[in-house]
Amino acid sequence: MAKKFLFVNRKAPYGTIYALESLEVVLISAAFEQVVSLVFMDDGVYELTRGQKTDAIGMKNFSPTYSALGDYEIKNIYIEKESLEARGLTLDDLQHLVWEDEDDDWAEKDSIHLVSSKELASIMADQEVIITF
Amino acid sequence: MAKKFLFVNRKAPYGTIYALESLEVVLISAAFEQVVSLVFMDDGVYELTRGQKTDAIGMKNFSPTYSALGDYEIKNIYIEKESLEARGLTLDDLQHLVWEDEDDDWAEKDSIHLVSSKELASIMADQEVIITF
Amino acid sequence: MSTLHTINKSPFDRNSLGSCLRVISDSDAILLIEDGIYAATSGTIFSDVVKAAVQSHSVYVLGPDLSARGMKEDGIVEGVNVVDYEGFVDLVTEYDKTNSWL
Amino acid sequence: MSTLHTINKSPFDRNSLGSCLRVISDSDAILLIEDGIYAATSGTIFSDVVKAAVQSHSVYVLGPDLSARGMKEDGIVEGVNVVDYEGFVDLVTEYDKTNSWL
Amino acid sequence: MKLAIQINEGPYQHQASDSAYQFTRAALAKGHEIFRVFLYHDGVNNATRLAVPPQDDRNITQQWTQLQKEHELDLVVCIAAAQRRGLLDEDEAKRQGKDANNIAEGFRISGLGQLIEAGIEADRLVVFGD
Amino acid sequence: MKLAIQINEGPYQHQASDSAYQFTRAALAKGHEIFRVFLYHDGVNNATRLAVPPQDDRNITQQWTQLQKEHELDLVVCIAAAQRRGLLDEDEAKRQGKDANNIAEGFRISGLGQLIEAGIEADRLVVFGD
Repeated sequence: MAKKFLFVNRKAPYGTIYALESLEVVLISAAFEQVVSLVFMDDGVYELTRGQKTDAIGMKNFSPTYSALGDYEIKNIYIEKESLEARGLTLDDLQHLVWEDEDDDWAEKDSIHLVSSKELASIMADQEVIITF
Repeated sequence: MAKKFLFVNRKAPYGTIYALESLEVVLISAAFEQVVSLVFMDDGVYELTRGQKTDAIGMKNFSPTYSALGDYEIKNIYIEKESLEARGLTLDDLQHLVWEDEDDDWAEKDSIHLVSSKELASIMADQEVIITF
Repeated sequence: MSTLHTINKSPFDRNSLGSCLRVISDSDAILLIEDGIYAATSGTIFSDVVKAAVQSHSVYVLGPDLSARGMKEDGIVEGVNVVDYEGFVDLVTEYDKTNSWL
Repeated sequence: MSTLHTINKSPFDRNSLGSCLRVISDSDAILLIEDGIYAATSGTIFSDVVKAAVQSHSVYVLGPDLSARGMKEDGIVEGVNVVDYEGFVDLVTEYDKTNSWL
Repeated sequence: MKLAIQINEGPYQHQASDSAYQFTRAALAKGHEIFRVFLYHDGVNNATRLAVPPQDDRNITQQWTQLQKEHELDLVVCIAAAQRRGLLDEDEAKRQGKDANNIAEGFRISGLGQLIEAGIEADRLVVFGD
Repeated sequence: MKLAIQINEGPYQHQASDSAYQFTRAALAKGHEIFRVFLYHDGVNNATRLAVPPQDDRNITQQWTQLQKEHELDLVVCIAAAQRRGLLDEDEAKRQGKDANNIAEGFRISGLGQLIEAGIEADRLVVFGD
């Protein structure tokens, strides 16, 4: 019986390692055939910004890895609208994450769903295991 | 030539170790015959609350050590009024720290000075080395 | 599926309590632990937030963390319930899952 | 004695920028580094705080930390100056002391 | 009930490991089963046997080792997090060509999958961190 | 000018050590003297030689060791903080009856007084942390 896992990302990238090591957990979880969802809220929305260039801080740019989530069948990705707005961001500022639907001739479909706090509340209520980073 | 050192305490005790290890730095600094001052602001004011009892969390209660500061000739202790007020606290909720004035027949004198943010600004401006914990 | 939300940060230091309250569901509860216990104390600029939360949700605070920090049980916001580690364990089992707002 | 204040935390996550602004002196400057750089970006709920700070103080932001996080130099609050690590070093020597708001 | 615990921070710097320890003891005292304690992020540093805390303070690693012995706890250190931070057992040290190891008695090093498995197998997962 | 650096957090978990490293390199490149780099709190964990970060990532400890060699940096690990967290050199391991040590080349263990001395002797002290 598959369980519903939710990983909640609330931290900015690079300042701390939580965003990167959270992504490592998410990728591993794909191998367990569970129902996996991701939330990006609070400073977690900054993890998905486009055009990250880390050369000058000497750290590895791990943002390209998010685009692999689709290949791992991770396609329930929720972004909290209120967090985006507070930061003056829109979905256009973030990476465009997609997955390919095997049942629909491998059509590319959006993985990212913009949700309100209220919608997020019911998504979170529906989960069986939540790990917040 | 003695330098003016200021140690700024901004963190609550026990949740993290900064308060305790800050106190260790302060005590060592006394041996160097510098001009040492302490500030407690933000959650740092919680470090000085009376009646801390740590048995049930299995950690060492280090709050009694603050009363030794006077013996180390550390008597410039500033508490930010705005931080206290935001937390619903008054000086009566905090330990009463004193020092003995050798030049005044060992009279006990208050080490703690309640200051406004504005007064604190000029105290901080006057320092040569600031370490914030 | 009900959730026990744990908050371990001072509301003065971080906004995890605020974030939790934005997405909490009706059947959920909040447990304040570690530096999160300061949110439960009366007379602070955050007391009204907790007073409001108590109206719609069960709010608990971990007694051992209160005592460690010199906070008195009679100085907490009305309606907040004090539990010990055994009570913490009971809450974890009582609610369907736990969400730690780290 | 002038002070360079460094802020390394996102204003959304912690209040170190607010605390710094409460006790800053006229001759002091602020340098935003690490996750602190988000305070320098335009259009956020904190942009007005930084706009006001720029009126009375020199405010700098570390370019390498901006770029790492995908934030553009043309998307920051007017009056905030971008520096690299060399500029960071120059600021440290230019002001009489540094206060890191950790 | 079957409970799993995750610890994200190292000893002493944050209360996380202390809170997890008190919680685990209370859960065991109430007759619950602890399926696994998983150390992630800086939490792997709780597994070092080289710490020498002051005599009047608690020894966090020894507390866990003792509890492991009494209740056959499964204390798992995440290998990826541990490699980054320099927490090794004898096998890992050999494989990595390191001349020493520092893991304490009662802990074992394994993969991140052990955390997901804990989420699947346990009735509840409780996370302690910063 | 004479600069001193304090690092309060361990490697990888926080950017503190990376920022301090970039700052130190820039200061040296501009001809400043680094009086001392003092590792405090979890910052002592930057001095372990047992870490094996992923091959495509930076090795923070090796970066410091390399910089130490090139510029004869004084990299000091606080003894009290190190004992709590399990960072030992050979002498300390012997004295504490531990069977291994984990300090990397180029670091030395000493007392908190070294931080105060750095504050007195250096023209500026810059602190990196959480």
